[in-house]
Amino acid sequence: MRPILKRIYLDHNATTPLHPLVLKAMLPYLERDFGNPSSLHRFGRKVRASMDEAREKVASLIGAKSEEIIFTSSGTESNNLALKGIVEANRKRGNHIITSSIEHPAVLNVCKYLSQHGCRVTYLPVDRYGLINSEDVRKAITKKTILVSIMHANNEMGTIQPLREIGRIIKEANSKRPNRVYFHTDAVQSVEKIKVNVNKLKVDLLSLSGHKLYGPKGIGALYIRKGVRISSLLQGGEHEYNLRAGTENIPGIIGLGKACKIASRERIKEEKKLLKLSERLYQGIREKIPDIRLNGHPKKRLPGTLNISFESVEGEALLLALDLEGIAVSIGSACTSGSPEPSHVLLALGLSYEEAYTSLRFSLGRENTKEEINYVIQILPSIVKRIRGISAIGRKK
Amino acid sequence: MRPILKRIYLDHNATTPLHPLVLKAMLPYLERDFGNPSSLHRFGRKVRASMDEAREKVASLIGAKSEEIIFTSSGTESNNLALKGIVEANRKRGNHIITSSIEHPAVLNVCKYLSQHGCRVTYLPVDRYGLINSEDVRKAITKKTILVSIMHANNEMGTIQPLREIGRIIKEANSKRPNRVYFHTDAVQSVEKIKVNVNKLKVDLLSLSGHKLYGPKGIGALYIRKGVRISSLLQGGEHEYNLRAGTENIPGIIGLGKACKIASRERIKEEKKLLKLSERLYQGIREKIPDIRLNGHPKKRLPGTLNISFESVEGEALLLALDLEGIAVSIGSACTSGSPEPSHVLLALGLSYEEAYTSLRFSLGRENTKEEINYVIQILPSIVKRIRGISAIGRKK
Amino acid sequence: MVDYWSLYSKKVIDHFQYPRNVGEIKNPSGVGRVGSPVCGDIMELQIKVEKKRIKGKTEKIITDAKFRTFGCGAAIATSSMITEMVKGKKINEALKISNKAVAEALDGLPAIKMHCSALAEDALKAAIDDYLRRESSRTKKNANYHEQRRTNE
Amino acid sequence: MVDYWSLYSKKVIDHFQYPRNVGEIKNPSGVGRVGSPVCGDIMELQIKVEKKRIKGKTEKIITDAKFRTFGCGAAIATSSMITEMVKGKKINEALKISNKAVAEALDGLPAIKMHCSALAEDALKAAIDDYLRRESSRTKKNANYHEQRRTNE
Ligand SMILES: Cc1ncc(COP(=O)(O)O)c(C=O)c1O
Ligand SMILES: Cc1ncc(COP(=O)(O)O)c(C=O)c1O
Repeated sequence: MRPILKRIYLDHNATTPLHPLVLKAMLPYLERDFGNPSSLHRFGRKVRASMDEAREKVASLIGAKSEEIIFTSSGTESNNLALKGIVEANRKRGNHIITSSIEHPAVLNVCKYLSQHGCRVTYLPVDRYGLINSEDVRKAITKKTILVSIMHANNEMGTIQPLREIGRIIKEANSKRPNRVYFHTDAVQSVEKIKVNVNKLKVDLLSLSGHKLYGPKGIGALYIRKGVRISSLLQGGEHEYNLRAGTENIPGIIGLGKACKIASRERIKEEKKLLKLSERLYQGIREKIPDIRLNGHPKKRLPGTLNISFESVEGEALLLALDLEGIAVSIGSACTSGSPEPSHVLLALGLSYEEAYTSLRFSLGRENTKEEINYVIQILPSIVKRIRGISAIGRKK
Repeated sequence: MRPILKRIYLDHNATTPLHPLVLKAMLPYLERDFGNPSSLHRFGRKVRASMDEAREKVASLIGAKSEEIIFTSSGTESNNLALKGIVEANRKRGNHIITSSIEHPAVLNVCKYLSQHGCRVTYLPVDRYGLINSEDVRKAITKKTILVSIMHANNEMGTIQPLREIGRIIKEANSKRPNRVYFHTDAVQSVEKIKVNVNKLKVDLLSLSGHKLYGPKGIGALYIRKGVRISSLLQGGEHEYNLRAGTENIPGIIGLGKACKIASRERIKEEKKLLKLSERLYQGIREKIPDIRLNGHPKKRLPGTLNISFESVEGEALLLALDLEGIAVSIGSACTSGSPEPSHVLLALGLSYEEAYTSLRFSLGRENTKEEINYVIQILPSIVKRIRGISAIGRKK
Repeated sequence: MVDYWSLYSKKVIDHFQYPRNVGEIKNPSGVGRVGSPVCGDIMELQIKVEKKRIKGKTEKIITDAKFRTFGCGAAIATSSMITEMVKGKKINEALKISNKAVAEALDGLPAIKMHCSALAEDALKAAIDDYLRRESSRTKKNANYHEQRRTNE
Repeated sequence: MVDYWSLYSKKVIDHFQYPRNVGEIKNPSGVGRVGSPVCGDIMELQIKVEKKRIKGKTEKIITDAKFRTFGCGAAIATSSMITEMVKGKKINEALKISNKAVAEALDGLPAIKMHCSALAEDALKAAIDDYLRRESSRTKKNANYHEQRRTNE
């Protein structure tokens, strides 16, 4: 195989590289400051102080208070803790959960688990852009509702949900009922990319994940508004305000803190840049390649996410062809069990199976350049044409 | 305050520093190879291959097969997964768990949780050395028993339990019953320090933790013998053979693999060294300081762990005094809630509250030297004498 | 640098990037179309069969094969490879080509992709089936040929 | 290097390492012993009280104070500090020494250690109580003095 000259990473919604400053911040804690923050001696107290500073940085990015942040091991764990923790602590108040049909598996599969354990779950539909109708939330709330969990931005197509509106509706409902309906959002994809403020969004719980925002893998956080009744998922020592047992992942925590700090400082600039780059990519593709469609909302979308269906081009084949040119992208479908499954998100938008299988996700990030995008625009048309030439579906050749 | 000249870390049971080679192995995955192992492109496949190698190394250290290893975020999570996962998957077979009274909170508090959720838990007592009588296990097994969970080595005093014998008893019981009783061990403290082989110990599940064996914080593993019925704790994507959802902590996994590899190679040598050093420390203390007692078993003990009660000397005061000399040790009690609590382990051995409060744990590790131990022996007597001189209890002055 | 596409052999990549025998045959002797949009893989394989006399016997030889595939890289590569493998083969030899044989000819496939090679085998079988059915209806001058063909598709 | 013992102030460390007024007083005027082995902290505080005429009034002045403490560093430091603070004080002034005042005199204590300073305040109160009780029994020549003292301990 010929050597790859370029390596262009356009899969930032899957995971991001560590920001160099994040790694730099972590290194001392991988080298010298290895203490256990529960230890009473210097080795321990030193890292406890740093951990508290990191917590402050995470809180600050999303407009929360330091003591409202719980460190977990991933976005997945944050979602599990949010949903199961609320259900466990509020069993006596109700058992009904409202969510959407386009959530990440880390919410959907928890809901499935909970529905096998005494909960009733309502899955709200989305329109063809992937948007939830906030009136549907109002209608779905019953006396037994304890939780609404709606993701902030979708990982596959980037559509941003009207959380403020939904938050307002929940607040209104809460003013007329004895027990609060809690509002959780999976913000794993939105934090760092767009403005996320727990008070503006009126959410009670918010999940985020380190490796999606140029922080480390193996660390996540859950924001829990003061006063929310929630139970712990992992029992053991008295870590994290008794809400999450286990010796703290100090380098991870420090890294997440630093990543949040950088995001606080640079988000607006980065957002603009990403918007411009992905617009360039989209226009380039549109001009040069016929029979494509953009999935998701044309405007209410993450700045760097482009989900595009290339008619009659199977996504995984296109992914491979691009990868052989050094370009990393993603498909919505996952082939983990031997036979590929189409994206539940794209099907929820009303796409046919065929359309769903022809979709590709480009997700741009900090280190992408105009030159890289130009390169992709340059080589993509011929690749698409070649695969279309092989395809068993689509226009007659 | 005068500057500290020496820094002697004798708290390896709390956490260990990263082995320099472990950090070296991790660095590429913190820098260049940041892909998500679920991604189909090069960035992803490359790390997936490394992850599989790391899994192999962990398995190899404990005599398991690669596909029997599940990565978690900590020893605590491994214990939670083992206990709750077995209970969830075997509800129809029974609801009885047998454990000991000296387990780590990451087992005890899970048992407490489970006993509030339909399980019956038997807590076996220990003798004055901290040993479980394996015959007690035989007697405790009922028709409804689904799990026996006994720690391998105790974190506070180092006593090593007769797991082989217990394993044999469980095997015997299993030969006469339709449903297997599973055998789990919390080996967080024993892996790397003494020989741990899942087949010799006859265990079905085994927990270990990265940061206790010179690997990273934020990573743990659970060994699950092939054929064991167990449910997942975190729902979401199809990671870790569908048993633990969440994007994998790749640098952590690589680090754990490397740490296990080093342990496989160097354990026997290190074990000897630690035994010698801790024996030196113990003899030095015994010769120079009156009215002390060694807690735990005199022989069946981890090579580097020494738990000693210094009559009429409050442990935390002694800890502070040593810390001011640059020496880091630990006390069994934890003062998290404002008023200190004595160690449940030492009380289980039959120590009085007063004796429990006077105990100190020295836990030695790889980088400790003879010179460091000599230094400790040299300064400890005068410190103990000084604090005894202040004490409100003990012999009249 | 280690080649992390080793999960796909060089041959797979080669047949993916430069697939052989893409397209249609004019007046094919048999056509097999398998898979569906729901499962995400569709293969259409066309064969030309000619009768030739070999060592005094009349043999049915596959003289040409073409394909079109909507599917992943492995699906495209196995399609390409199987069209190469059948060319020149007698019908009864071609029927013996297993998906394992196709995978081996490609220097192996990742376990997760083995179903793709099964699809290629299915497509070939379907094409040969189609040919045999056409043959039998032609020889019988059977009136309901079209009927039959449709139900077999 | 940053001093990560900043959680304990320099004064706390100083009073822990060089505690003032350790020990017993010969014929103390009052003794207070608080805490228990179960809760892990025990403090014993002894005071000497002398009556002095100040500005024409007879005042009860604490002229000496000593302590023994079984407890953590903060417990030892607060014991030491409170013995320093009471010396030279009138009884009624000493009774006004709050645990907050002791903590402040030590330049603060970590939140988790505030209960230690409460214990020091308790020990002082108990010692003064004991003194006052002795006084009243002495003046009353009360026969059941010993009885009373035991119940107050
Ligand atoms: C929207 C969303 N939620 C949750 C997750 C899970 O987060 P993690 O990978 O940290 O477990 C992801 C990414 O995988 C995501 O995109
Ligand atoms: C015996 C034992 N089990 C479990 C744990 C918990 O492991 P972790 O700190 O990785 O959560 C520890 C240490 O804290 C331990 O010593």
